[in-house]
Amino acid sequence: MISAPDDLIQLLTPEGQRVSNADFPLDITDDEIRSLYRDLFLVRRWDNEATALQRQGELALWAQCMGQEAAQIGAGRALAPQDMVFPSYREHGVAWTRGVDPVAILGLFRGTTNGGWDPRKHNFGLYTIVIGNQCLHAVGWAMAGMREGTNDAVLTCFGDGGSNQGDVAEAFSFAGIYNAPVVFLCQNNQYAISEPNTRQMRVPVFHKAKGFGFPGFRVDGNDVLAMLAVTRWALENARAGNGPALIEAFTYRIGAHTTSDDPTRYRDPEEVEYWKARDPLLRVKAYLDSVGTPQSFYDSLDAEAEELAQHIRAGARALVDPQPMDIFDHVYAEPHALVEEERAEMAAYIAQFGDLSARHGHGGH
Amino acid sequence: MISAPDDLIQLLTPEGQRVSNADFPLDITDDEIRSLYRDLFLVRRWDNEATALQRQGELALWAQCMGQEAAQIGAGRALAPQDMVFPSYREHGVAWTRGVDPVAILGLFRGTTNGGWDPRKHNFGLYTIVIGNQCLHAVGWAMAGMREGTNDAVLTCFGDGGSNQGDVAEAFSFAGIYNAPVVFLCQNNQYAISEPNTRQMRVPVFHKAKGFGFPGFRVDGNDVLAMLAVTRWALENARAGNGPALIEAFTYRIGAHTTSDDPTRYRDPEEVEYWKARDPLLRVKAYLDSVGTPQSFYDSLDAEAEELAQHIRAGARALVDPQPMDIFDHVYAEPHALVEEERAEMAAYIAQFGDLSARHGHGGH
Amino acid sequence: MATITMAKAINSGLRIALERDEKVVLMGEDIGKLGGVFRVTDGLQAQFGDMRVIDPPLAESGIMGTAIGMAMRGWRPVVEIQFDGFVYPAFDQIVSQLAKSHKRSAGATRLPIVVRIPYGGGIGAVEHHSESPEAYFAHTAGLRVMSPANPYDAFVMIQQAIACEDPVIFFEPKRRYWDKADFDDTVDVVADPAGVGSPFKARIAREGTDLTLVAYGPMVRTCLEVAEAAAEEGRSLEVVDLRSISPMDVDTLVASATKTGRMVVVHEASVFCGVGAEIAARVTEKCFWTMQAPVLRVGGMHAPYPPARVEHAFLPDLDRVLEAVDQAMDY
Amino acid sequence: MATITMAKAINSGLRIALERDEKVVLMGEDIGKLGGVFRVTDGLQAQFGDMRVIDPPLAESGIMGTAIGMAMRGWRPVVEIQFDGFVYPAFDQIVSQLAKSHKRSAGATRLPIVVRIPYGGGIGAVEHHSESPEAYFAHTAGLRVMSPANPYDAFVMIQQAIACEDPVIFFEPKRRYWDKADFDDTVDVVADPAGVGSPFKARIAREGTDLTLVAYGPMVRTCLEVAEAAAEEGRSLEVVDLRSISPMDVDTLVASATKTGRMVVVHEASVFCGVGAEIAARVTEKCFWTMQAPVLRVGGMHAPYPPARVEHAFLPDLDRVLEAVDQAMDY
Ligand SMILES: Cc1ncc(C[n+]2csc(CCOP(=O)(O)OP(=O)(O)O)c2C)c(N)n1
Ligand SMILES: Cc1ncc(C[n+]2csc(CCOP(=O)(O)OP(=O)(O)O)c2C)c(N)n1
Ligand SMILES: [Mg+2]
Ligand SMILES: [Mg+2]
Repeated sequence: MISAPDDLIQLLTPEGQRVSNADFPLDITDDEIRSLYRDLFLVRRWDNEATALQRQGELALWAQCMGQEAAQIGAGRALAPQDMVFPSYREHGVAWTRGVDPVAILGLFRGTTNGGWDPRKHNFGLYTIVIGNQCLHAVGWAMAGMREGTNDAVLTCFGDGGSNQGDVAEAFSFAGIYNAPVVFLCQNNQYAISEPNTRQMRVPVFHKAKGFGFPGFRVDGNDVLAMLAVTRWALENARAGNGPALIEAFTYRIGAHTTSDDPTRYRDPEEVEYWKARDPLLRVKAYLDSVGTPQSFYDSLDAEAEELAQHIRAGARALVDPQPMDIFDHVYAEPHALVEEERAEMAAYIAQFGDLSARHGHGGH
Repeated sequence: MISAPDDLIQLLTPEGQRVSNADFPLDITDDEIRSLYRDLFLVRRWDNEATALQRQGELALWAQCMGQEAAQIGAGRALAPQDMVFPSYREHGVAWTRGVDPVAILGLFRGTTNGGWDPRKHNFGLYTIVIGNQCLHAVGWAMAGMREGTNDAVLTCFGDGGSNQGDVAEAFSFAGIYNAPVVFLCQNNQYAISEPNTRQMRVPVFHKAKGFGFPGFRVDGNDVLAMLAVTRWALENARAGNGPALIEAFTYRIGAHTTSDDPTRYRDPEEVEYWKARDPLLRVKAYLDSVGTPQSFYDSLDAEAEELAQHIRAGARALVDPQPMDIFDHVYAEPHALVEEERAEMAAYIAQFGDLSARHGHGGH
Repeated sequence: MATITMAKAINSGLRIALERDEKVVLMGEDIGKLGGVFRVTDGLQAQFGDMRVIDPPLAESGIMGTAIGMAMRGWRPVVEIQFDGFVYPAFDQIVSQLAKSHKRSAGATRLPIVVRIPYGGGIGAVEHHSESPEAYFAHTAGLRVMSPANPYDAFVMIQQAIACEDPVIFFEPKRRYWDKADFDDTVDVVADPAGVGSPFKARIAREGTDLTLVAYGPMVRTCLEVAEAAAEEGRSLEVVDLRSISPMDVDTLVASATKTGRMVVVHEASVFCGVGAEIAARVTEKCFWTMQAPVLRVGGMHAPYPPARVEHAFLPDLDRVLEAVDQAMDY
Repeated sequence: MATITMAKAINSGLRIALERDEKVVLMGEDIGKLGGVFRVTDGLQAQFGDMRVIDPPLAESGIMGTAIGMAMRGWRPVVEIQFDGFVYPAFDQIVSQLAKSHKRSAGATRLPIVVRIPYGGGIGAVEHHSESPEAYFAHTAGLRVMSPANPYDAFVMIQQAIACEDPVIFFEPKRRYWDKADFDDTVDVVADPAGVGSPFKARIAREGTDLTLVAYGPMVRTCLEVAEAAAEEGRSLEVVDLRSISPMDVDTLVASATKTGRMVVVHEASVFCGVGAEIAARVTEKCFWTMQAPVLRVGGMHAPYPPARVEHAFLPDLDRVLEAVDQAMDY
């Protein structure tokens, strides 16, 4: 839709003016806002860098998060260290706030791994490609925590399209019934690949929460302050034992669905322009400018971004290709006769030919 | 819970007094109420007869609907002939209103068939055992109707436990988005086998409708008049092109889940007594008595019930066992080489031994 | 006559089916304006409207379940599952309803639904986009399972699948979407079936005398290349393109095995409990005395499909198939 | 030492596992106060409370998905699927997450989940309550699949399955729940594994020299009865109880086939693309020169499981197995 809905929770207008909301007061310094801007800015750079790497053939695919950085950074920065995250596949901003190395995430898109990091090390689950699956894992994780008496909450992300999956509804059910400390974050970027909201929902997603007995909120997903405040409230509420909440972050996917996608086939360039003007970075910059942020801040951020870009470029190219014998590792945690047999066969096969394409000089098609 | 909730739509009190509801006016004669009572009474008799047949070993299983007759007859009688029904496995009352022969339904529970009737002949789908599957078929049926320009609605039934299945949520999604003429009837009989409502929902089922953008109602499911009025409204609303609705019929499963179940393991006899006192038949009888229904009405109903019982008993015993060769019929609509091969093998095998247990006098275990 | 890719061939077949029978509807994520992620439905929503070419909510069980409901009312939905790895949310509706409703209703309810699944690897995709789940469906009575190997067969078989009164799981070898062939893609092969055989018969893709290679879908081309390479070494390999997995054209397999006495089955799916096992078991049973070697199998490992950068080692290729051919010849 | 049914044996095994490891939780519809529809979990919620023995909302994908989440945090959920036909809503979580997470995480995430599925027919049940879907899971890399055939194995194997670091699909032959055996059902076989072998090794249930019958779960008893009947006719049949389907103890199968030269595989599941195909293909490959007859298969037809009143014709029984034995011996 070529206009933002007017029922969104907002703490920073597109023009960069702070507004207050009685339900979600946010006590935050300008330095902290600069730190949020830093995250937004660096993630944007990462995203652009990855897109470029894909164009250069270094990645097989890239799923841009451009336009959704505020939703992701706001939510991610609301997390406590002990909180766990179960992401979908576009949560680069959340990953950033959890300290996951962007290069690790690039491995997935380069095709060197289907994972890339240890979920427990960052309290950030692996990217989940099958839409909706991760929401149930979040609830299970929370159920385990309730049994251990831990004091943490879980954040799980899904999209507007994903809100239709049975798994997501079942996750709502379980979380509601068990009063599990789970915050469901739906980034409504208005598209499920080519399908607009009109094909995916009759009423906004946040209404679903009521049917499962917990609160739902509709937030300006391009407003990092609102996202921070509402997610923080929801996580604290969850940790306090008051159960789940659903946050619909209304935002926009400025880029393509992935680098394989051609959005010109299904959406209006005017619409894209409208939302580019509401870029989540712009309003924070406007605010920061209005409070007199020195140019040196931006300069050093530029330098930092440049460094990050180099790390990403070099890191992506340095990612090590998996080897044929790796196929047999970690299929099972304990030995499995068939895997061992096939492992031995492959080893013998490789030993025989020296490498996999010795006989005919190619592996065929 | 040992008390009925007080937010139920009601048109006839447990004491048999008619009350009015501005949203759901019901213009009905006493003769029509007697006709509803006749349905309730005969379905109860059928249910009891089937339970007895199971005890005698004539049925492998029976799923009683005792206590839920008002919900089912009220909803069923609201249907127009052209409306379609997609039931679960306990909808004997709805089946009755569609003219399905009780004996046909007994076939499923005797084990002579997995179906038993032609859905199109009665506009009543086959019983569906996999919880929730049928709700999507209902929406698809409605989608087809919308494309044909028909003027009918679809009723689909599920339980309180079933309300958690992903398929049910997806059916809500599709129906909402397509504005499909589907009425979702959740018979909340307070148990999913042994699991009470507290294990299946955080808030009453009817709230779910809001999250999908259509109206939801909570009706006294033991009040046949309220069920008739609300379902009629919802079906008419659907036929008028206003989309789906969800009706939660709050009722009680007086009997066991099935004849295999032992409810004494999980529920309080006092609770059962409370709900027996709120038996949906009692209040209609009280009303009919209060308006001076002659004894001859009850006498002829008794006679009719006796006749039905005989039809059921004789019919159940006369149900023909399927034969081994039947296994190969209707697996496919068109010839399938493997099925034909196996059919021929079985025929040869039977021909060889005369019957299936000739060689060792038994088929083993 | 035109030079046509497999993707375009299926597109043409779908268009003809939509034109022939107004009860045909297409359903699938992004098949509308986008034309599907592989553009197989390109232009069809523009031509037939969004009541015939439906891009439904993102929920595979929902898509399958509503397709079943439509079919119950006499419609012929053609469902696109975006990628192989996303068919599992619909598995329950497929196994418990799609496969069994005709039987359950004693023939009263027909579900002539086609489930199109772009499947298999070799395109450098991320996880869940390269799987070969055909064995699950082949084992499920009530379903038909087929997979075309070339553009012409894709064009013909998609039309036949839609016309078939039974549910068909139609596996499209996505790595072959851009293979090309020359033929007339405007023929309604159902209305005018002249010269078009049954989709449930296997095809001898290449004649040979020393050994039979059996494949379907993406591996047929690989096997033809193997046969070519083997010919250079003086070996005559026959290649059978199965086309239909259920029903399986055992007669053609048996005839070929009887002729050559040796057989190697090739598929991308994991070997263990894969379709190759059935072929091996059945052919061995029928040709026990004529086989000169056991039926060997080349396929994926017993491991999840690996990341793209190593998929070449998981997928059967010329060398691995030739190795098996050597082994079989050595008996 | 006590006389114990298989249902009670599993109950005892579960109790011991719950006692041994406080991270073990049971999850399943109606497993609490009711003790499950087969009473396999009888008394366990009373003993361990509803935080350890959970009767969750009616949603199999939800149960499986939350079990995975718990396992990711170090718990060991044992999930009960009420009946075979109701596992399909969970199929997506099983195939895409349960089976693949360990691999995807390069070993960082272990999912030591046991999925208990009462399976198979012969109890006169309505549709969806008598299926044998084991082939779907055996074909899925990342899962282990086992099925005990007698009370003692059920007692031992359920404990071993729970202790295993991998996901295990544990098929319980429901028609054998009331079979009895005498043994001590208080032994923690994981803490004290003396004399208890690996669950992944097959068992020679009866020695013989003329032909090998291979079975698992419910069909082992049937095969033992067949062997008994055959003995009366002067035939010596060996019976192999597979116990584990994935991994499959091919060595034991090969040793037996080498000894007898003849093999018949028996399972309730449809023959086409069933587990028997894998056994036939693999044994034939390894014993090509020693087999005196092709490996024959006896199983369900390629048809949906029929109504109870005719299930006896669908299920392999003495006569059908003996017929196959005759056939194999006639080669
Ligand atoms: C179960 C499943 N079905 C289909 C897909 C293919 N697919 C990948 S992303 C996508 C659209 C997702 O839209 P949305 O949930 O709005 O998330 P977004 O990509 O916009 O962040 C689809 C259909 C998938 N990954 N999983
Ligand atoms: C998918 C699925 N899971 C489990 C079952 C087994 N089962 C049959 S009835 C039932 C409880 C259903 O409860 P509810 O939905 O409240 O309906 P009710 O039986 O009370 O009418 C269960 C778990 C099933 N039939 N289908
Ligand atoms: Mg989206
Ligand atoms: Mg109920």
